[in-house]
Amino acid sequence: MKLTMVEAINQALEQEMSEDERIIVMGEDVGKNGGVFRVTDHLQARFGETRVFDTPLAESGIIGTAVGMAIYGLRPVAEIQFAGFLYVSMNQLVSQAARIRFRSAGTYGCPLVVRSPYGGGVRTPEMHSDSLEGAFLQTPGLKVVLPSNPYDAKGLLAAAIEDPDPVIFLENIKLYRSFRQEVPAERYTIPLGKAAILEEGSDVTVISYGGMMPVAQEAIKRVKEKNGASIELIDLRTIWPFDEETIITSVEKTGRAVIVTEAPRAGGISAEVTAVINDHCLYSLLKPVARVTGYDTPFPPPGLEDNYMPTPARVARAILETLDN
Amino acid sequence: MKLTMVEAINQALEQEMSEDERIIVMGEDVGKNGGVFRVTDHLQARFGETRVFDTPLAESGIIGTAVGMAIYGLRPVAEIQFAGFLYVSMNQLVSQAARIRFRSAGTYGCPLVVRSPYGGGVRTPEMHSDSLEGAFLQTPGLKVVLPSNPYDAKGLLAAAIEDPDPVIFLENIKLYRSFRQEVPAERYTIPLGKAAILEEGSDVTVISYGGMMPVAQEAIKRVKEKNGASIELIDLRTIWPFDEETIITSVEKTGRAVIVTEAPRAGGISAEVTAVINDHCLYSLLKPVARVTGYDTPFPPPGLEDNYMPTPARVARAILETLDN
Amino acid sequence: KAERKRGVPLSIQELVSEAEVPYQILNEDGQLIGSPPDIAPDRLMEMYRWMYFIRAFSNKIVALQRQGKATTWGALNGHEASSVGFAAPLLPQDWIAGSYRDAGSYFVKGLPPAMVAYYQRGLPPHYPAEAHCLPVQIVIGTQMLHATGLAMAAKIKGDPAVVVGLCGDGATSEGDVNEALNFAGVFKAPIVFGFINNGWAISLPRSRQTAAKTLAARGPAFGIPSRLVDGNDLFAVYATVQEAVDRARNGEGPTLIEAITYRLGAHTTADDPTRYRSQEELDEWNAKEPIKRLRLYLMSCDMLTEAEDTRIAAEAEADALATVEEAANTPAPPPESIFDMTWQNISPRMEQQRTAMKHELEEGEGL
Amino acid sequence: KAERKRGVPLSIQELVSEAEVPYQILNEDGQLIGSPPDIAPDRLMEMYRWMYFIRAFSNKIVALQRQGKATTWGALNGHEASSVGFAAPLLPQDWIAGSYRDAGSYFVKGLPPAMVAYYQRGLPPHYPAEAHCLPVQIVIGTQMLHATGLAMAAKIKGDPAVVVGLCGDGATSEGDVNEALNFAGVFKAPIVFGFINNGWAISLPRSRQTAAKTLAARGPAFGIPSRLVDGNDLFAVYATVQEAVDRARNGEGPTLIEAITYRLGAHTTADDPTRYRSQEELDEWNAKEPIKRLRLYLMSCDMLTEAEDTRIAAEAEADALATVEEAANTPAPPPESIFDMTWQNISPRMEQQRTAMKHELEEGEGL
Ligand SMILES: Cc1ncc(C[n+]2csc(CCOP(=O)(O)OP(=O)(O)O)c2C)c(N)n1
Ligand SMILES: Cc1ncc(C[n+]2csc(CCOP(=O)(O)OP(=O)(O)O)c2C)c(N)n1
Ligand SMILES: [Mg+2]
Ligand SMILES: [Mg+2]
Repeated sequence: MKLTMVEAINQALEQEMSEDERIIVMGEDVGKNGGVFRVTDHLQARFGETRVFDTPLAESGIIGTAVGMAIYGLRPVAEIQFAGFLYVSMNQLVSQAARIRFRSAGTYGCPLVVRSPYGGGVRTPEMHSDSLEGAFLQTPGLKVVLPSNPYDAKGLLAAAIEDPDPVIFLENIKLYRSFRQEVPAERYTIPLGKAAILEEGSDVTVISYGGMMPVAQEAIKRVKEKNGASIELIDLRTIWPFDEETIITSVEKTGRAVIVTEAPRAGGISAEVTAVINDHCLYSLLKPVARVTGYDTPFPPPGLEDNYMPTPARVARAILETLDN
Repeated sequence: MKLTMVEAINQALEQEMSEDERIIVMGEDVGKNGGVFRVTDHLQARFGETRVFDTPLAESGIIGTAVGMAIYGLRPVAEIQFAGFLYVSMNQLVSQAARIRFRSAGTYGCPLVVRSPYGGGVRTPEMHSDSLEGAFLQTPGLKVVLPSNPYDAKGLLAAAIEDPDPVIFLENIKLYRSFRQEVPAERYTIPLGKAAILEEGSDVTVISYGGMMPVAQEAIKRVKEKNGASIELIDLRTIWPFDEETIITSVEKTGRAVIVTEAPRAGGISAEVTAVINDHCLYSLLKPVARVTGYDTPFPPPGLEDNYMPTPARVARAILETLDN
Repeated sequence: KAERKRGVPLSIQELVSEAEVPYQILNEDGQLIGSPPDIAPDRLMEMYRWMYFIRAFSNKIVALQRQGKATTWGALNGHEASSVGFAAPLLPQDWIAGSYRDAGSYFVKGLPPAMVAYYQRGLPPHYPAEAHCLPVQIVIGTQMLHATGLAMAAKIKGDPAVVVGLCGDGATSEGDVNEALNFAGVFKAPIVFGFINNGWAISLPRSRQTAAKTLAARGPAFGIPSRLVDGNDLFAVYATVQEAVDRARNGEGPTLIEAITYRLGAHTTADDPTRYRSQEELDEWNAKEPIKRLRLYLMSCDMLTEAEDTRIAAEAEADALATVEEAANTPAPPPESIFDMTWQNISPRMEQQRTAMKHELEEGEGL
Repeated sequence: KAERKRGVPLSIQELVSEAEVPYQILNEDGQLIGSPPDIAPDRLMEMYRWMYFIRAFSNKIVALQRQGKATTWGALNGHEASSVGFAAPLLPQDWIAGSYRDAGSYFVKGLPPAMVAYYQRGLPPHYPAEAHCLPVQIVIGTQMLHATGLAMAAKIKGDPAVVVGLCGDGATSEGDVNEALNFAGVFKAPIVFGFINNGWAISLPRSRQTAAKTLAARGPAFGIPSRLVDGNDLFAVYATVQEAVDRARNGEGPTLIEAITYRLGAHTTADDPTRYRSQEELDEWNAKEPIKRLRLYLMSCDMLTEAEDTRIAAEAEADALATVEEAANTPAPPPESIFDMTWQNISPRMEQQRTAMKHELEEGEGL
């Protein structure tokens, strides 16, 4: 059936919950209201208020109690209403969830999934559009997943819930309903930490994830129309730990790479992917790795966001420049 | 006079406070107790309880109220007792302090300095040894300073307090009292965002900051003894915004670079510096930029930390490998 | 038993020890059941006009949002008495830090309403510094610590300024709000905390936000005197806030005031409240709404006629329209202004990025 | 007026409304002033031995730290009655989540003390899962949310388990602790919150931590019944915790207990309390310390002789020594175990890093 990303995630939650009694869904407005984006719609009606419940308005409280529940043996799927508020619970995420296994030398795990919508381009107020994923590269112990389409979203969420360690699952707001895709009715998983090669090519590698995938695809289309270049497109899907092997293999082949992310430039995924290419593929590199990113400023007010976020034209120009000899 | 870093910082605070009435010092145990490392020793006796005061035990409260005070027109210097607890106040740092100017379109600034001890090698418990600075590359609006010696600490802290925007000032615990250095009695500033070239050289550039500087220096000594290489050593001093120009000029000259940090590897300063070298010096690079860093795990318990943190031998081996043709 | 309390401010002991009845001066029917605060007739009429304006303004923004001309908006309907009552007792040197739902308080304090309309266009508003209104921030509850810091700073500097910190019932669950109460108590900061309890935090009713009977009960937990008031009663809110502001200005420290009101609209233009609350509840609160009862009171004491009221309503409409038009005609800043808004002295790298952004703008969206 | 309350548990109304007197059964001189909880004599002697052991163990770690053989340690002296009293009423299925200062409670609950000694060597302890003690975490107050989550989970699963969450007076200022109280209230979680008020948070006295008279006053703010007890009185702590545990197990929800005790030692081995507190205060509290008064009581009712007491003290010493020796003889894990402690399934990159670390270990510190 063709599903939007919201529907695919909802289906994943429903299927996982019906297979595993330990899974509970919690967060602000996830119950009767079904989440502000309706991602948890109908779940409370189906699974009851014990397994799907609204919490008080406190993000540290949500993650902190979810950590306790995960240690106890449940599999909490906690929603933070917008990713911009993850920082309110930063200590619970980074210094707690990410370290339960470490601190207990393996006695306890923390099988927790934190779902949160993120990303710009939909004219939301402050803190509703930010891409925080890059900060979580410097916070060992957390996995970070950003699906770019309904099919992946369903399979990656199932894998995230199954994972014995904490996973931050970031859902791009713009992608929630922007298109439908064929999604199998039955349950399936997509392994965390594995990228997808969406288009094969030999001239340049474009690496992106989440909400920037359609932008990268449109850019590639334009470049191809212009010069017929052969472009490889990698969707990271998991940004920590990311799939170094796929990147390295591709860049060793193409010798050129362009990374696209709407997150700020400094020290995020664009930096680490560039560094990994440096670590492993330097001698194959024909041009500097291009980084098409947000700027080193806070995410702008909605009226100014269009010029902050990478656009197809900006990405296309970077690809062209990278192809240039 | 020869001062330890603790003494130099204490002197900077005292001098700045006596010159500018707007400066206040606040935090846990900073008053009578003079801070757990005695960095604020005697300040309360000298300036009174109105300007130097203990707060309740709440890091978000400390930074959040300091933001209000900074908006009002004071110049708060807030201490977070150990950098590992910065995450408790992450929202106030990243989503508030860093955005006051932005949110008010320039009506208000947030001239706030957050001081905090950090770093491993002194057998502290969990959360007391962590290097978090790299995460603040993905959080636009904050400056991040890490002095590596008493002289720099004094001048950089004065500049940080003078700065119209929020600065996180991280003090390496191991360096607090490990050596003394001649520090001028009078007030001076060292500009934020400028690196120092500590040793000039032409074969390889070693880039580090904070607590890793002595490790880098010892490593360089060993390599020089071994093969007489000419090694340039850069102390970043400010890691955001860092001094790209100095790095680029140096690496264009040497064609080789080694970055040393005790922070986890992924996505931190080691990644961004590597990416900047990629952006600007790719065609000068003779070898991949080497990254000698902490590993992608939480900081270990004290009994296991020695093998986590870069050692002189590990850094020296990386330099040798980078020099190798 | 509850009845006997009406018209008498409750002490905190009573608050905590038994079921609560909010302090009320003007009841739902516009009748005085206590003694009204000392407000000059002109000033009272001005406050009444503000209440009308706040509603008209909010309705206007909702309409604009429906036309795609404004970003998500949380309607102010129902909050008019609380909004005016928390701001009207303040002096120019005083400050307010509130949430999106407190725009009405900001207007009364002196923020040009066009600033809010401009913000709703998705643009960065230049709050005039002298209004002493903290630009609204979105992380629920967090401004309460800023408010406390402002008050601590005023005290440190010896200024006779008082701060009003406002947040909703949902916000009281955030750690920051509790830390703010605690800091204010410890430092005896000159602050008035207003918990604007409108019954809902999006879809969560007050009863599920905390097991405590009242939010005012948070006061004694942090050593702060607290009061419970009917937030739809301008007189009760004004009188209580005035008293708390006086206390703060006299160096007697913080006060917590819970104002019980109701969110008559959707949470925001993105919300559908029929999913989670009943029409009966809404009807009940519509009957208790704040403008009506003040109108009845003003008419009953001959301060207002039907005709005047109609005129005031029309003027509010016209003002609201003029306000959004002013905002619509205020030019947007160039996209590259985001760099200068980040730091006073931007880095060389940001200079380069600004140049690059301008270059991108020139290149445009074609390839 | 205060006197009349001694020996009678206070209701929350009384707590909030007037100056507080903690509930006491066994006074400073070892005399019963209320009726003692129903504890079998053998069990009581066991608890007494635990108190001795806790003190001996803590003193031993302090000594080791001075010899450079242990990392920073926060002494337990003075906390013995609270530590035992909060843990003794628990059943095996129950949980405790506490701070570094609650090691004594963990021992009583079933954590082998050698685990703590091993941790003090700077090594990662393998807490046996069946002890149901959360590994101590260092971010003050944060474990209270984990405790609440454990309790919520027990309730969700329908298990008859109760959780005790412990933190200090300083911790109560953290947002997390207040959020924990609020969640527990809303979800009626089977939890007992213990605020172990030892008068100080490093150098900050309780009076500067919050303006509230008691920490117990936090209870009604979040709809949670609360109690104030003398934390140096094993009977008062035990009886109150037992009652709260029973309530929780019966589905009646959370209870908050503030236990007033005193930190007789330095904050940690890195602290010098003479900088901020007086000898007089210390003397006063030494006179009220918990072991002495239980000893006097046990002797007064012929459950203990001087000779037995001397033997118990010597046994505690010997046990403490054996414990630290056991820990000293437990091998350290290899450095590369940090990778496997991070994730159950480590990434290829971490595999490479593990190999690289082993390589570094082989290469050694020479060049
Ligand atoms: C930290 C944080 N969490 C969640 C949200 C999303 N959110 C926006 S408003 C709101 C409810 C606020 O309720 P309340 O405090 O009662 O204020 P009201 O909207 O009723 O005026 C929520 C959950 C947010 N903005 N910030
Ligand atoms: C979040 C956080 N802030 C600061 C510290 C440093 N610190 C360790 S113990 C302590 C005082 C704790 O006081 P209290 O809660 O009363 O416990 P006690 O030590 O008295 O048992 C502080 C400030 C910390 N560990 N975590
Ligand atoms: Mg509300
Ligand atoms: Mg204490």
